[in-house]
Amino acid sequence: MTDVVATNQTILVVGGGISGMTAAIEAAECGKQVVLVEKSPTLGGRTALLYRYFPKLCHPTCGLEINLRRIKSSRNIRVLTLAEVSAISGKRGDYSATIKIAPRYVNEHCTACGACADAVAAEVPNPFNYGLSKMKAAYLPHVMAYPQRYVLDASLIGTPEADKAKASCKYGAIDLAMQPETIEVRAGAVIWATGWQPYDAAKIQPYGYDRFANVITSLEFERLADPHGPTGGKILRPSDGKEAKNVAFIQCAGSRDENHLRHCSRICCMASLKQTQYVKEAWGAGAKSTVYYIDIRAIDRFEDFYQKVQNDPTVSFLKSKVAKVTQDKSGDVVLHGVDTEGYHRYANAHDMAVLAIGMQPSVAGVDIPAEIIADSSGFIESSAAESGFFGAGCATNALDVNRAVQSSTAAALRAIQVINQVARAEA
Amino acid sequence: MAKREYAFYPGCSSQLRGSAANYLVSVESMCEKLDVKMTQIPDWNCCGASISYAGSSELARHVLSARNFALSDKHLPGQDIVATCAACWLGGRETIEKLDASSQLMADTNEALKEAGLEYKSGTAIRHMVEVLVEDLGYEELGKPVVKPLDGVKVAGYVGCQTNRPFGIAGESFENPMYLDKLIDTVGGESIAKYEEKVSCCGGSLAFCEQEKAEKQIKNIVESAYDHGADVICTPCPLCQANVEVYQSEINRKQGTKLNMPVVYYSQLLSVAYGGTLKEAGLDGHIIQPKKLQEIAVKVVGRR
Amino acid sequence: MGDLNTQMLDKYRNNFLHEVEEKVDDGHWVKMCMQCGVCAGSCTFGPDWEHTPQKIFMMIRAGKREEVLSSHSMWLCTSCYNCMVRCPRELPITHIMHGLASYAHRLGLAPKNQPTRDFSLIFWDNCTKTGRVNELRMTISVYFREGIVSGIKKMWTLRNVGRGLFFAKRLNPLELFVSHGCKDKDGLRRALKKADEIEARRRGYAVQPRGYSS
Amino acid sequence: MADMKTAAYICKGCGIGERVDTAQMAKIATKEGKMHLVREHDFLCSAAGVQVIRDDIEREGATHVLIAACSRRAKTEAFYFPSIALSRANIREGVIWARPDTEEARETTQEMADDYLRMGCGELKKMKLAGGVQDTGHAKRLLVVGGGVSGLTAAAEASKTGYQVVLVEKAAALGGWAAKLHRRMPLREPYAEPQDTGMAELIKAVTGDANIKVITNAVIARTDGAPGRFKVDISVESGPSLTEEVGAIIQATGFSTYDIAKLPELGGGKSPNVIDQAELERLAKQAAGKGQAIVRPSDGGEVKTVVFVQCAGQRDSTGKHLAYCSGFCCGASIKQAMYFKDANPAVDTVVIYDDLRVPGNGEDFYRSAQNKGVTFTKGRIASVEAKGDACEVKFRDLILDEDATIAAADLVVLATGQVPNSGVNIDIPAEEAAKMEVKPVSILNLSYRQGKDMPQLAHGFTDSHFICFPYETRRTGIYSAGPVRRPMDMVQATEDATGATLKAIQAMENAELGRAAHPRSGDLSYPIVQLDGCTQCKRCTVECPFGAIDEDEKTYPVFNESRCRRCGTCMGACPVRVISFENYSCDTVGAQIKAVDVPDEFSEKPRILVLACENDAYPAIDMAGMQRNCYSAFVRVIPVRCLGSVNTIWITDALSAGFDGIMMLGCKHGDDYQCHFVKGSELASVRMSKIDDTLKQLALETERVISHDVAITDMARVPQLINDYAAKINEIGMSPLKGFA
Repeated sequence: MTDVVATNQTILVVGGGISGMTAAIEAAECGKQVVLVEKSPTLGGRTALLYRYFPKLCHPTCGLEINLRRIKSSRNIRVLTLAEVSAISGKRGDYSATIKIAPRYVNEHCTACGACADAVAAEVPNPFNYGLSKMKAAYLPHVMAYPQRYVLDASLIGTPEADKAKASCKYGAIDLAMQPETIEVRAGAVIWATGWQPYDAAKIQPYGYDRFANVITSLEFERLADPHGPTGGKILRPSDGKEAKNVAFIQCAGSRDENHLRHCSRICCMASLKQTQYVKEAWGAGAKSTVYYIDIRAIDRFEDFYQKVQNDPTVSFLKSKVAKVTQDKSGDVVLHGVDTEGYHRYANAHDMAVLAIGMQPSVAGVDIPAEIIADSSGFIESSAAESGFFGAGCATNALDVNRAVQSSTAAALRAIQVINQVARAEA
Repeated sequence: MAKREYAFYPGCSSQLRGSAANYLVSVESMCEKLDVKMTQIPDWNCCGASISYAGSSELARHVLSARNFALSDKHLPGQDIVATCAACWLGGRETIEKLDASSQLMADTNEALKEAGLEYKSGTAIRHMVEVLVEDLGYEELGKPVVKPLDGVKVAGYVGCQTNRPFGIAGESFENPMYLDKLIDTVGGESIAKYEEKVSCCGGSLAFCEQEKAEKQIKNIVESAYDHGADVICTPCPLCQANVEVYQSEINRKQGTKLNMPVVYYSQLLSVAYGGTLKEAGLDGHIIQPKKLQEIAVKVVGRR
Repeated sequence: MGDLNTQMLDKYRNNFLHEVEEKVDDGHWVKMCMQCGVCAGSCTFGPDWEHTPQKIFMMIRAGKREEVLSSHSMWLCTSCYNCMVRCPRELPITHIMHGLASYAHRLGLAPKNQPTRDFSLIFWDNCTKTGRVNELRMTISVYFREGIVSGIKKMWTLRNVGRGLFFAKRLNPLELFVSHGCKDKDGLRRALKKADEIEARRRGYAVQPRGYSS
Repeated sequence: MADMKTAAYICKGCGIGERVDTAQMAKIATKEGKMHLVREHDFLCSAAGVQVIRDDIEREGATHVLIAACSRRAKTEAFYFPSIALSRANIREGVIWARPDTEEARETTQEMADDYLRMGCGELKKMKLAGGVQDTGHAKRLLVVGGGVSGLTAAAEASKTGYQVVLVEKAAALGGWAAKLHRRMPLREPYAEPQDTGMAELIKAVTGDANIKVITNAVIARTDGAPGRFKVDISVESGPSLTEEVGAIIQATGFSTYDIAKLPELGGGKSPNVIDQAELERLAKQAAGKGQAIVRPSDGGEVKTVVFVQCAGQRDSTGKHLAYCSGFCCGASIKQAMYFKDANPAVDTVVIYDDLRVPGNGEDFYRSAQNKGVTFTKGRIASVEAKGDACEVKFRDLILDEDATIAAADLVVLATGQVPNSGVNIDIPAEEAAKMEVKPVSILNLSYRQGKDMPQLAHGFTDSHFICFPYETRRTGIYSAGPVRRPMDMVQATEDATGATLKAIQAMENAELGRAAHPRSGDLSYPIVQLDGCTQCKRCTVECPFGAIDEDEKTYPVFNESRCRRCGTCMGACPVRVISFENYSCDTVGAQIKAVDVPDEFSEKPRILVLACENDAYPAIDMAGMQRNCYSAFVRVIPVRCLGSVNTIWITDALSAGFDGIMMLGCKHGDDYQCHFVKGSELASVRMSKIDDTLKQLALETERVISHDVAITDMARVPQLINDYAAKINEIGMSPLKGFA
């Protein structure tokens, strides 16, 4: 049984991505008790699956290392993974959350020695590579995973493979009988840092994501560029493994579109500008990136980066919302449209097209507590007055990492205000 | 008493000896086999099509459709209207949408209709024949009457524009609708999954006035079908059928090509598969003969 | 108009935009365009356009009245609706194009002998005469719109098509004399006449003489 | 201090027992390491294993514990013993996982394990338990500089959290620019209409708050001290100046508008009818007050056509104007165009833009404006010229691809950008600053040795350089919020100020407990200086990236612990090695270097010392092990807090101890630096550039000491670098200094 000591002076943070981790850490370093709930087996969220950040082109795992160290060294944070808030009741200053914890089939004895992975042959699609590769069914999500503890994929349970895994563990860490558990956690305030999910690219029919292998999303492209991705960091196109040197970036894939997402997802322009530099990093002068855009939204100091990329001879820009994508016999994708600056019709062939896919809140379609007011896109706009619920990060708006962290830090303060009120009242 | 009844709006091209006369014939034999009763709307009029905009006005076009609706309400109350022509169906859908959205337009339309002693109350549903087939009956039921599966007939399902955009068949995508392929497979034919020109435009009514431009489109549509080894192109739209079939000879004449790709209606495929004769399936109504289908049509199958 | 100064002054003033909003079917949508160009790239006859839809919308905002209304572009719309279903701002572009064309014709600014315009008029005239289309007569009048000689030429070149259709029982020479049609064609024509009056009343322009309004 | 009792624990789990002879290691710990207690355990991180250690601490009085098991990055929760000094010898990731499991590798692998044990013992004996700084300040009041929306928000939020605030505003009235707005952009669904700024309420809330002391017409004359004990002199216009004791500071000094007189080509300063957005807000407010429409400034005539020029003097690559985008201006012009459309739809409003930048729900605001008839033109402005009371706007229409003219605009609104009020740029040398035509006035007047104001990052903004840590400034306990740190609109400023308030509160709480702030959050160690040995060379005071060290009148360093981030740069800088931390010092590292058993020159077993930054390089090496990316058995890795903390004595020690090569692995420096202590790796590279002379004096090849930029993702590259270097060393041969030590 997972024991969590929590009171009405505890802050519950839902979501263990960079926003949730930030909110939890900042609150904890102000001396508050925090319970951090993450539905996947590891903290880190989407940023852990990015190769580099714009505009510095530094690595997200660099900040993740620091944040994990802060979490490890803090005695105020209790982390629950594979856990989801299934119900929540009460009021500001006194909530009770029902948390469902899925079985990991690996207990705290795990030393992350990896013997179980060696023992197991079965493989499953790797969600941390968006299914672009397979991984052992006994796995450590990724090399920076925290908790640093293996997971047995549920599909193993009841198979001889599971027994092999169990047999391989000297430390009695594998518990095949582990059951889903439900726990109640008290909290004075709740921070919803449930993050975002990519818009379903297949719904953008003219771009043929569901028909052409060489049309991929910007998130998948991050994995292609990442040394820990499915191609070991080589930018190879999916259909035939050909080196993708001529890459098209299609902006507003789902965003700014009444047929899909009404809002602008803010990060996509910068993400594509950044990704043009991956192509350059991979192929040098032989690289060719073309950005098809409506407006390049490189806001504030990001403009510096935009100007840098504009001066990069391997990158060209075309003001045009691509009308449709086809695939020719060679497997190249052909983009059809019109450059609206002047009037220039094009049918451009590229090795691969990357959809700068729009951002929608993870809670889209999910029931969120009535206390939370969401906008038409499903982002948490605000909470009812006198609520102890606070949105943080991309759950509240389409934000870049920097702004998501600001938002989470602010959310942490709002939560602390509730806790301090409770404390004063009880003092 | 038929299993299903509809008010039928054939549209001008389907009239006797009209350019889509064989469409009507095949639809009738198909419906008979499916036990679907279609009653023509008495004294129906032209829908105005998409092309009449220069001479007409938006309101006038709504009046045309609304008159048909009113007549249908009056004589065939409670029955959905079924159109076989894409443009008729589309025009009708647009009128319903616009009038429901604007009480002003609705009032104006009725003010005009009054001159013909008619009134349109909203609530009419106009469906394309294909909707009736795939939604009301469903592929499984459509498969049942098949007595002559179209074995070895490779069919390019050419959806074209107006049954597909802007409304389309429920659950289908604009870029890659599958219903024609499913229909083809249902009757034992071989559909072509990756037919690139599936939803391109044949030029529509501009084939009359911008023939060369339309022929460019038609050439692609036909050649792509050849590329995929199609025996025949199949379409749900009379104008698509006429354009793509008729202008091949013109293209050949001008460009020395040897295009000779038959173009038929989905209803003809079903009709043949259901055991319809050449005549019943309207297979005698082609300039480019759909030989493979004709062979199947004349083939005698033993009683089962 | 014509006076250069007023024209200059009207540039990027919204006069023409307002005119379009009032007088053109779905004209009030023009202002919503965000110039992404997806319509331009989606158009069937796009390569033959001098101005793409998105560009026409920009020209309207820029007050280029003559250029827009005398443009051939709108007349190249095949009503394929590609632009409309892809437009991220859900503009009914097909309808706007038809509306602009219709308005241009109404003002007599449409290009002379614009083939689509002529065909459109013939079609409307044809189908409203009896209430149903007479395909043969319509075809003939289309071919002969530029005079007897060119008409005969065209007929001659298309003779095989005609013969084919005839043998396929999809063309009826008798249609030259007897048409399909509605029994109550007069009622229909009265209704259409009325529609024209209402339209004129609403949009504030003169009812123009039509076949059926005599 | 109480006498030291050392204990070493050697774990046999995770294959350590199979791969190396732990019994031999235990012997070494006792014999060479002189550990009082030595234990082997099969599964040390298990509850039972941890209990053994706990018992020894409680019953045997162990004060210093060495755990020879997995990496210091693993099992940190299990091995948590706050009451003792702890050292971790990395036998798992650092030895057995980094080495092939083969017979021929066995010997060298064992030597590796033995050395790490020796090093651990050596370090442990030099360590002290970090106790935390005593008697640092306890002030829990927050100083907010600036009374605009950012400052007011910070003050209000701090008070809501239960902290007292001193708010200093230069002007006579609170509210800043935000209070001068007629309306603000919408905050809520449907994001369609301009809405009330809400500033009146905010100002009322702040002025009416007993926790908040508001001082207007006032500036900061001097800021002294450190988090928890800042002493701030505030001089008040026409009034006695006063001094306040505060624990942390938020600088929310906002922005100034870009002077449109610098934009004559756009009609700036040429015509009263060419104005900036701020001026339009004033006109709108004034007009609304009178219940009238906005009139033409030149003659009070009716406004029929308004042209909004986006990016005026912004996004400028020529260096003449602002290089950046201020982000808020597109939305602001949309809002302002609505002022006209809402009053009179007949007014023509044209927005000329290059890229329209309204992210998020701003898209709905854009739609709403279009729906109201605001027209948008993608174009590039050529000129704005006054022709009588009208303005002629010439531009390139980028869509129609032609030059175009708006003949008679009644009003032209230039969307100029935000220029941060960030005070003095301390990175500009005094003599250069003296040459500047406008001398910037300091805002904080810090008494810090390193300058009066916050360091600026780019374009005068005092932003953080870190993407993951936007609040981490280089002045602990001082946070900037709002447009002074990055161009932003009201929504963001509010959010930003709220976040900054948390950081300020956190800084005060940390200061009280003597704890470090990010990135070594919670670290209780702090630099201790032996002044008697100090030569007053000032290197530590100059080099400290966080301006933590001042100088007294004799130029001795004065440490302000709660300003310190514990990077150790001062320690690395000190030529006489008088600066150290309890648990991290020249000795703790030196002892490790000396503990390594260096084989003689004939052994063909070189020794390579790797000094690896604990933030990126060490994790990279660690994860290389986790992925079984093997590397040379000749390296001995020592994690350092930052390359900035590397003292050259370690290099000379290592060389004289007979090491054949030294690798320094740290974070990237330069424009896109990734050093968590900002300057550490840069300073290190400067120091190392001087090491060559030392090498020459010792008659050694310069290749004996090298350094590399390493990113945390380099888990494949680092082993490669190591192996390449090992090969290199093999080439140039063993160190001639072997055996002299």
